[in-house]
Amino acid sequence: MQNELINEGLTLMLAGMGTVFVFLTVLVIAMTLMSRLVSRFQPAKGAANAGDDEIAAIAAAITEHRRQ
Amino acid sequence: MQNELINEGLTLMLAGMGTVFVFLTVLVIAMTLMSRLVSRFQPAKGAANAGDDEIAAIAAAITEHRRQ
Amino acid sequence: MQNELINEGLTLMLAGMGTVFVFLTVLVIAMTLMSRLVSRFQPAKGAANAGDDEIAAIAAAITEHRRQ
Amino acid sequence: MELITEIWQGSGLYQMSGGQAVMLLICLLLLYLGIVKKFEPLLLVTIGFGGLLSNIPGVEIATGDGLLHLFYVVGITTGAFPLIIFMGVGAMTDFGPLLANPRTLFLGAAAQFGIFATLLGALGLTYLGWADFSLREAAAIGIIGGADGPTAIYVAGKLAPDLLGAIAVAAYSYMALVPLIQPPIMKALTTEAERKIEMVQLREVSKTERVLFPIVLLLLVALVLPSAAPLIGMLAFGNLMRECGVVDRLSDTTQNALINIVTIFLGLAVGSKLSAEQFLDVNTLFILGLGIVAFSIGTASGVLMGKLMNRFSKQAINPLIGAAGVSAVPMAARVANKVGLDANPHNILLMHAMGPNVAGVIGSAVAAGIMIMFTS
Amino acid sequence: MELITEIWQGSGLYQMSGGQAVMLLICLLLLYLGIVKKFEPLLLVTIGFGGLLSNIPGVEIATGDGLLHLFYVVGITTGAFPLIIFMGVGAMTDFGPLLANPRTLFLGAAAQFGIFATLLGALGLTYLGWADFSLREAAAIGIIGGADGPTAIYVAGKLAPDLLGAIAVAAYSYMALVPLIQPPIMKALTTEAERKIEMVQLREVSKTERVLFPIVLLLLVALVLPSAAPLIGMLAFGNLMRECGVVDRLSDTTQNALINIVTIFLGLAVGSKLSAEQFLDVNTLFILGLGIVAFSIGTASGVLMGKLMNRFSKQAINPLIGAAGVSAVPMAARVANKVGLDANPHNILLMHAMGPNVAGVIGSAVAAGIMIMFTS
Amino acid sequence: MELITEIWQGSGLYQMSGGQAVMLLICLLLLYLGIVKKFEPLLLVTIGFGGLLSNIPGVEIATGDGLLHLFYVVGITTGAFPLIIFMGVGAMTDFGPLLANPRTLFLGAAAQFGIFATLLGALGLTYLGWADFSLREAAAIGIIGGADGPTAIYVAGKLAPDLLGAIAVAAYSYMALVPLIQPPIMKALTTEAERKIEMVQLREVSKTERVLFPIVLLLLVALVLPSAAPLIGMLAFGNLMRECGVVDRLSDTTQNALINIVTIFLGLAVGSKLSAEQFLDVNTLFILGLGIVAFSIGTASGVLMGKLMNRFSKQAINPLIGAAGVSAVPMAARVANKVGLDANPHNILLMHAMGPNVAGVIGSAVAAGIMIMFTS
Ligand code: NA
Ligand code: NA
Ligand code: NA
Repeated sequence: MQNELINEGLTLMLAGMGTVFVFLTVLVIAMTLMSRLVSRFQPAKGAANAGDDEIAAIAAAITEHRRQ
Repeated sequence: MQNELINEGLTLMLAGMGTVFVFLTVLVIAMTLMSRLVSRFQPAKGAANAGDDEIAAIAAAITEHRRQ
Repeated sequence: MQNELINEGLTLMLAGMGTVFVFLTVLVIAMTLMSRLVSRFQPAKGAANAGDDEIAAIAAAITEHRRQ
Repeated sequence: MELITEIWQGSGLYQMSGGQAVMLLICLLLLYLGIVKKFEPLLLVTIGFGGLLSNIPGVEIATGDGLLHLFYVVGITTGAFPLIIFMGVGAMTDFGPLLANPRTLFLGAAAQFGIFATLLGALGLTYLGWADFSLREAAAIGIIGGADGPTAIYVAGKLAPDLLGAIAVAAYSYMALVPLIQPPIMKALTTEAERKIEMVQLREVSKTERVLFPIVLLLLVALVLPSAAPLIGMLAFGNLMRECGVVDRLSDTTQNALINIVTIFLGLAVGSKLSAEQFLDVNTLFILGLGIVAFSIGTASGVLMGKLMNRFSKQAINPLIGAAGVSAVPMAARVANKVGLDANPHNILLMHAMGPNVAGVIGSAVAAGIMIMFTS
Repeated sequence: MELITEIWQGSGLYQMSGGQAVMLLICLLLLYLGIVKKFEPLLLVTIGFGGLLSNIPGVEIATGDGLLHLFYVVGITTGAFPLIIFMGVGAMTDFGPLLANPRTLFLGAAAQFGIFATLLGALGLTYLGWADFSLREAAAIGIIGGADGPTAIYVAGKLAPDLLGAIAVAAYSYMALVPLIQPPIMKALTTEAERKIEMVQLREVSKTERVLFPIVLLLLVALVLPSAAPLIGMLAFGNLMRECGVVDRLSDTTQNALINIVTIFLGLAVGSKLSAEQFLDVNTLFILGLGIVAFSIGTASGVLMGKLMNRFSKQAINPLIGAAGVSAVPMAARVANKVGLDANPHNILLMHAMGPNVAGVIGSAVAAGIMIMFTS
Repeated sequence: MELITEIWQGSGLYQMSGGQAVMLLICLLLLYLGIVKKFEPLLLVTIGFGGLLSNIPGVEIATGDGLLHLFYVVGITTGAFPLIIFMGVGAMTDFGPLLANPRTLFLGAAAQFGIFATLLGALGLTYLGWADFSLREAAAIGIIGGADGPTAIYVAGKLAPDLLGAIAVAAYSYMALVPLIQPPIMKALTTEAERKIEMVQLREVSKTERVLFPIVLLLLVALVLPSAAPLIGMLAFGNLMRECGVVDRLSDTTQNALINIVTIFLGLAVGSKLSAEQFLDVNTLFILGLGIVAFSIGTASGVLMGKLMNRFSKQAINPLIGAAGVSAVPMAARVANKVGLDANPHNILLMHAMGPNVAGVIGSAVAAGIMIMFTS
């Protein structure tokens, strides 16, 4: 019976690591495909608007204070 | 039986629109009375202090930051 | 029976005020001991950094706004 | 080998039914509408994602001991979530324009005709044998015409839990579609001259009136229509916290952390009713159809009431603001403003339209109360 | 015709009992005291509005499946709401003045005499046959003298749920009335010379002491009086989060969003106990009467203890700060400061009074623990 | 006299068992680690204080009708608290580095070997007759190697509630010890040259990719491994709220008020499992021992996978970032960065290590799903 427990553990380990790798491999493929599709349909917009975001955030914060 | 359902629906519609109008009419009357009473006992204080409110809100926000 | 109720009340009052005083006396002793131990092992650091705290709080608030 | 079979049989790909696949697509559509089209995103994103979670095969999320089912039981069957949201709406609503011009309440009353006409329509479908809606279900469908999300969810939770998913999706989708649905109806029912009518500026409203209003509102509900008291009561409570000026910290939390937290859980809980069995039903199509009828009739009756009041009133009333009586705060008021601007670039109707707009919230809560009283 | 009859019979005007009408007036009075007089508005506004909702005839709000009854069951019968509020109080309380001068704990202890004297008073009324309070009910009434809202609600929820409404209303009303109730008693029991006593400035308290204090407090409770552990434990936990410096985000949320949300729900839940049947009872009058006795005796015993300590202490103690021992944080400390300033314009007692003031919170939590232990 | 005896017998000093005294010391140690050593303070302070409360003799706090037991039943047995925390983690996590370099997911996969090796270790102890862990218990112990608190609590709550206290304490303690546990292993398995490898800067990731990622992640889980859907689903939902840009108010509340409130209640609820009977057991020692083995094996397999990928990849990969695959966000990524800087002062690995770091969160949620599926 104890041996059976170890066997179950080994099975779970194999199945577990297997599924983790299969799942993450599929995820890598899906992410890569997604990135290619996105970059095809939407040429590089860049993330250069970080500065704007920050200004918008501060403006929003001030508005928030005024509103309260 | 189906006819009865339609009848119930018509009844509900009449009663419903009736009650909505009665209720809101009473509310209009109550609000008008209330406004008159208020303006009698409390001559126009105006809402000109919007600017003050804003300043107070900003001050409160700053205080809040200091307190944290 | 009513008399018994009053007796219970008197008992509870004695026990209650007694326990409140015992507990708070023990707490006074514990706090005094604690303060002495702390001041022995940790010579006066003072609380002069209140100003710093305030500046840090304002800085944190600004960061918070930028982050949002 | 046996192991691989077991994993394969545990996978979603193996267990997924056609209905679940369709529902996943529908939920992705809701997310698209919320995120890209910005249709009522607070609710469509949460409902849509809740719907995705609910249609994952082979795992208890929207049923049994699952988290979304827990949210549903705790928050929707008790009515707690929509009522707390309504409290938040009260805390965020400025009833000033309504207080400045109480007559606009009649516009909010008229627009509720959409609710009852749709109720009748749902019963008509049953009469024709096309659908099989009970009176309770018809009432819950009609409330879509109230253009008020929490009211619709509250009523559906009480009267027709099985239709909750479809009703909530219809209510929020059409609220988002107000800028498309309303303008043609408004233009068809008004003349160019009517749309150009300018209205006199609203009087200022004192703080005392603002504080007394929610209390007067609640007392009238208590005297006239107790069955509307939970909804109107929580709305009035939120508004009292907002206006009374002595519990600002409670009002702030109600408008921010509390309503946000409850919105997340409410959206997920509503999403738990988007299971394939419940949603993929011909009734859903009827509900979607009846919902747009409800919005249209509500808009029309609001505008017609505006025309009527303009005729008999001393002060001119632009009938466009009647369309705002359906609620859909503040979207419908903005639509009225925009259509007015198109006709007359100097015509700022926004504040005038806010009166019927918030009146519509009260009006549909009253209608909800009547329906719950009648069908219980 | 039949229809109109039905609507009329469903209306509040038709169904309302005299008791409900009286309760609506009483709740309006609570709102007036909260909003216009600014008496403990966070609780009187929420309790008052909850009371209004609870006295609307013909609809389940404070009973059965109603929302306020739900809040009551979830939050008060379990003790969760008052305990979470107590955690928030801990997170908002600065125990520094107490740490700087631990002897002021005795002032907080003496002021608890009001609790036990009132307990005896309630039993005396039963003995005289005027009232019919059990020991548990008398204990719950006595705790009003603790001048601490969440403690009173916690104890009443455990020992006398039927009296909860009256006890909570009495506790918060009298806490608000502290500036009226206390000064005459304080002046009657002290000489002009005593009121002029200036006290030496408090020493600075190190961060280490502040962090250790809640832990020491909890451990002592664990060793001496476990039945006070829920209340004192949550207070200490909130204070540890405040002072430890490594969980500021939890402390901030506890002091803001969390305590505000729970305050709203607690207030509404307490309001659900303001139904006519439970509140319009001669017992309520006795409770209101006993409550003011409790406050007065607590104030007096605090001041007398201050006089005693001043006589035997090396460092001068102004007996006025003894009155702050009833708790009612921070109102009672401000009152002590104000009465001191009236006698001597250079006499700033505020920080000295904060010591007994927070000691009073601990003292009444300890008293609550004893009462729960004795009567269970 | 009798009275004093009764009070004495009600005191904690009289009732305290040796086990409770030991547990109080252990909980003080947890508080020390959290406050002074700043080890995962958000959880160790709340768990530690909850543990103190739970070991006070003679009062129901962690059992029966006690508040902490209530939190445990409401939040842990239902899985609600860890899932809501996971939603908050999703709302706070930037998956950008992972999207910029998806291959780093393999590092996050490899590091999960620690989980399964530990599972086998726990079963080995049973085989040797030293311990008596069932398969479910062994699985719950293994998940400590996931270095992810909410996942460990979620799994333990489902599979081994009796071991929850020890597992949570082990998980958070070792997460805090990552800077001590990992560097020796990382240095032993890599050459100086490998540690000096610089990596090319990550590409920018568009908003569209960020929005699509949580949806793609959820759909893959739905198709491949439904049993991981609750955990991954809530993580994805939080991240979608963060990235979609239209529900910022929900995202802000999730990242602040909501996650803070739930953290407090979760910590107290976990603390309620630190009772002497459950915690003072030889199993706790085994769990602590197995936990550190789990962390070490996870670190080692992440690094070895990094070496392997570096050999076969076109672009150079510094194997140190593999150690970040255990999760312990963001501590493990910082450790990888620091060890890299020690070898090469111009080597900024932080953003590169964030990819495997967040991949580790997904990886252990997937492993959790498999374990729950297999053992249910
Ligand atoms: Na409406
Ligand atoms: Na007190
Ligand atoms: Na992990």
